[in-house]
Amino acid sequence: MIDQQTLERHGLKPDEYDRIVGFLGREPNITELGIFSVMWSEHCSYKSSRVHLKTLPTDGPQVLQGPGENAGAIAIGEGLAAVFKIESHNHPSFIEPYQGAATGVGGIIRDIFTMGARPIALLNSLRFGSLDEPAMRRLLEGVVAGIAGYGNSIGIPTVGGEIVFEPSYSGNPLVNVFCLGIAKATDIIKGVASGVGNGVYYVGAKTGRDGIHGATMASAEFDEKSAEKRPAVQVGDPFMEKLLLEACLEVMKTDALVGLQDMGAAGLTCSTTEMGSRGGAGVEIDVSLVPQRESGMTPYEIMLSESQERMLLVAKQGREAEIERVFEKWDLHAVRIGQVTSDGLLRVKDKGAVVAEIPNRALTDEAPVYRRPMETPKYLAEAQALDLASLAPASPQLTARDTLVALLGSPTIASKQWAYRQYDHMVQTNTISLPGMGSGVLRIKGTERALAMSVDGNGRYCYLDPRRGASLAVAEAARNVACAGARPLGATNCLNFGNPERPAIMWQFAKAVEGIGEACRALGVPITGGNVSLYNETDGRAIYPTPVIGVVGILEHADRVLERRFKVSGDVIILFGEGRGELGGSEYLKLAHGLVRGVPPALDLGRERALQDLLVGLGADGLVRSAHDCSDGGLAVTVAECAFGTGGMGAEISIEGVEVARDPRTNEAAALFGESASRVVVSVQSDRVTEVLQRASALRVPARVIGETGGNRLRMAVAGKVVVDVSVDEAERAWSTAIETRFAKKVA
Amino acid sequence: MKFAVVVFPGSNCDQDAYHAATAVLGQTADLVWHKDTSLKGADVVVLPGGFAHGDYLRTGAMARFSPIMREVKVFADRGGPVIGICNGFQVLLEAGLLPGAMLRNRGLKYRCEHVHVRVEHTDTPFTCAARQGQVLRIPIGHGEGNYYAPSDVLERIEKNRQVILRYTTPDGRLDDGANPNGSVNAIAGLCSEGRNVVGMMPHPERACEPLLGSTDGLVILQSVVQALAPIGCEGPFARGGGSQGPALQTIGS
Amino acid sequence: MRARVFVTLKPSVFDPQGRTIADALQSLGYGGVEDVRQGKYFELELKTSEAGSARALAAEVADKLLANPVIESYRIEVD
Amino acid sequence: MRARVFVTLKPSVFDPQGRTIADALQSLGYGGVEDVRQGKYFELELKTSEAGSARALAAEVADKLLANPVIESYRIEVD
Ligand SMILES: Nc1ncnc2c1ncn2[C@@H]1O[C@H](COP(=O)(O)OP(=O)(O)O)[C@@H](O)[C@H]1O
Ligand SMILES: [Mg+2]
Repeated sequence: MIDQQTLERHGLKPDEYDRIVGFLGREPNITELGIFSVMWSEHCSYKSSRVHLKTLPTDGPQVLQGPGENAGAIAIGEGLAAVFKIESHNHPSFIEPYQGAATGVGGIIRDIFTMGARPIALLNSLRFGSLDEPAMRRLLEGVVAGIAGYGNSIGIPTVGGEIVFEPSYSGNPLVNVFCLGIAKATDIIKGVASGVGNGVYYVGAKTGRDGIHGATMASAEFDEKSAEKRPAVQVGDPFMEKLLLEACLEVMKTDALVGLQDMGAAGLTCSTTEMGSRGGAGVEIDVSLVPQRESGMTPYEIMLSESQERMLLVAKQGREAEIERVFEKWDLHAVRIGQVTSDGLLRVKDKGAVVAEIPNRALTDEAPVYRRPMETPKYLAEAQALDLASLAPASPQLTARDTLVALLGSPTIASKQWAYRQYDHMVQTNTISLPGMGSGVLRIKGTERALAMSVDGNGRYCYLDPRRGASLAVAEAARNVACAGARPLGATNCLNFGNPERPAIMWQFAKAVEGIGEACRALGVPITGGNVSLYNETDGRAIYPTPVIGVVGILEHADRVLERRFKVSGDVIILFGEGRGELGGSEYLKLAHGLVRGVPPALDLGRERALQDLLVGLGADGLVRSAHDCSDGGLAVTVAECAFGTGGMGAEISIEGVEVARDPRTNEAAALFGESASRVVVSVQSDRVTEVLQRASALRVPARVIGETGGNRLRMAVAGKVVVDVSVDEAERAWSTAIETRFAKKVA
Repeated sequence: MKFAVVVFPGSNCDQDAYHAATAVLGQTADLVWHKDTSLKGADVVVLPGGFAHGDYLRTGAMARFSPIMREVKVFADRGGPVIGICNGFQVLLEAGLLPGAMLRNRGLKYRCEHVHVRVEHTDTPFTCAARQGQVLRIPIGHGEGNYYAPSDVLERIEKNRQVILRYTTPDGRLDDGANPNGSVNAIAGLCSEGRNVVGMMPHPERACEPLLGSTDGLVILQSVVQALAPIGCEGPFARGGGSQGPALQTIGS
Repeated sequence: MRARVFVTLKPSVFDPQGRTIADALQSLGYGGVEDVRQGKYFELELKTSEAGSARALAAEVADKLLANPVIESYRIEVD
Repeated sequence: MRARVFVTLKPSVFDPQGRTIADALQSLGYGGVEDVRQGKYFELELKTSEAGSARALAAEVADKLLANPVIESYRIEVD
């Protein structure tokens, strides 16, 4: 008998239990209850998010595989597909930063090679609390080391990402990892089980008791008691995964395979049911045949274990030996643990005796779906109210020059070299734009082409307006890709939010999804997959709503790739787009006034699209020498970043003033540090300026010459008055040493 | 000529070395599985970068037992050119084909970045196309590249002019800040007494094409092509061959 | 005096390194080795010459820095 | 039976890990810790139940694989 307490431990509500009894026509046993609990957990069932996710645009001529498989895929020309996805590993990383981040990397890599693609790039998007907290430094150190430890070992370059520091993530850091692989479009493999009598095989690491209930844990808020769940930490084994990766890719070439799926969250349970349900078939396995690391494991434990580096595959009858031979070569042993059946049931046996029998559909398609109540958050009206006119001036000591240097030295804006130097970003010899230069860009060997990719998100914007903030994230990721000269083709998303059972959180979620959908439609980047991470709360305090968007684009000619750095002294600096002095939610407002307020910058998606088209065209025709978009910290920070890494080449710019406040210095700051969207700074050889301006005007993209590269200082004038004059050296030092300095001061 | 690129379980720069040998240098190459017992008539052997056996226990420690390593040793003993890059260098050290050992980087962190190395001697099959004193800009990517040898061994390898690459500043000066991992005497690359076996931590195969931002690694791989060409390098890498110019000063102890 | 700290993974935690070493030994013909677990070993040189306070200090340091309590446990010896 | 193998860097070899830990302890205020050396610790599960042959096997395995004689030395305990 299942009592109330047992139900609660499994995170199941009484009405959900009644549904279970309805499906089975009887009471479930404990193994069955465990299986239902993980499959109906938020993490696996998307029960709160599904109705909203359905509204996202997922179609396009380039889409080869939309959401629903292990990863999405888009056509990138010459018969090739880019297979990519992003996933979160937030909770495990908080509990054990190194292993949590490492196994997060391992998990997303498996999702990609499961599809038959060779993974060629990783990105990561990280959020922590303030770096002044020792606990956050330890967390950052552990997470970065874990990502490095896994990715470096397996030989997939980490070519980009973002790291943001914000008190809202202090009790709940975010670790989102993106992976991209390449396959022949015709070779994409799916996670299906079909063909009655075909063998179901298990391969990879042995099953232990690790991570049992990982999936339900990711679906519950943190509290004091979560410490008790700690032994549930999974340890990553990148060497095993490297063997699996090579062996699986080799097995796929044999054509003896029906389907393949990795065992991620909810392990064997999720992989057997999902494969069966995709193939419209049943799967029968005997847990006593599953390779086990520990003795005395129960069927319950075996079915729910989340041991890493394991795969499930279905072999064509009569071709099993070919598959086994490949795995043997790599010292892996594929073990037959069951077969495909026609009855649509998940049947679990233990030494022949049936211990669980559940209709697949009850676990997948028929899992609960909730249209949870929503309501506008109470904080919103006040947070959005920003009266710049009566904003008290910032401390008089803080000149525009010092503000710029301070912004450059704030950890969110500062160089992330401290982190990416720990990542092998060059293995596979495809990386043609290194981390720190903008998007990650990789050439595709055997073609002239290259892929550009970027992950972006701004939780503060989304807190102030989830809909617009989410649109801005899509726009920024696509713009970063376009700044490399690549045409954005597709997107993936990782939605990090609080507890969806709270109407205000659900509202944030729904609005953000609307914003993503709208921007993806307008910019022509369909969503091909993603991941939802809810319950990101500690003691009832939720993180900022944080959708993170990954965008992938294609460059026809790899050697035309653009990056952020100025190239030649005397080049003309052109600004595309218009600065309107928007300070809502900006880094400046936070740094100089300690405020997280206002509404995020306005976004005209038509203009954004035109800007991106312009950039792709200019890049293809070699008309600009560098490109960098304006984001955190606004135009002044962008121009400074263009000067960094050039060996000290400076710039002189002059921009118009804006009238947003009464205080003249706030107006100056708004012009320099306002974060108006859809802006890009390019440098252009002087005899190409006219052509560039004409092209911009043809696409109705505002464009104006704002200055020139050269010298060794950054000089910036607003409305004719020079308000920033600082040596590139000094500015660059603040930017490049900010994170290291915070570690140097550290006490462990 | 033909390259053999050995693939250990966990190697991850094998394809990169293969690509450099074939697509960039225009030579032929074979990927040779570590359980194989033949080098298939190769003229030069590459032990590539990566994490053989996960680098669990110690970098390169388990790979030396692979069946192919017997062949590599025989090949090396006969004077055949062998290069170990990064993890391959670590394997050569563990296998005793080169002297010394690797420690964790000082600072303990993995480091991936471009560094500068100075070519110290050109009488090896992997440096003969370079100029002595030439500074190359090549990427590294390792967590254990902190080269160590006991002082007597160090003295011997310096005297024998076995140190062929040192970390320097871009203009070729020795400087502690230019040493990314704490290697003794700033050693980045080493050859055997017979000069035909070479190990280096930087990855020349990552610096072979303009798209990748540097082509300075090409000279390492071109050297071996020249060395094995009918005419050979100028001043062939004959065993114990006399040096051109004085041995560069050693630093530290 | 000297304290020695042995840090090992908790028994329930998977040890991929130990597993890989054990496999390597198997294939080298050491069938007599059934399993290997790898841990860390620290020697601390301490100022104190009193065993009790040496042990207490070592334990504090192990808690704080040497062992990761989430997955590891430790043992101390002093002499 | 079980054999324990302790592998440590030879005294003449610089230990970057130990050094880093020692520095961290200093800055955490643990002045009582003068020096730290980090080594590796292996637990071997052996088939034999005879101490002498267990020790001999462990030594062979340590010589062959667990320790690198250029930089490391080892010590064995059986029980
Ligand atoms: N965690 C990380 N891993 C790798 N690269 C990173 C990471 N964080 C930031 N970077 C790199 O640093 C650069 C600046 O990042 P970011 O400030 O987010 O740029 P942008 O404003 O263009 O999105 C980018 O090239 C990015 O790829
Ligand atoms: Mg960004």
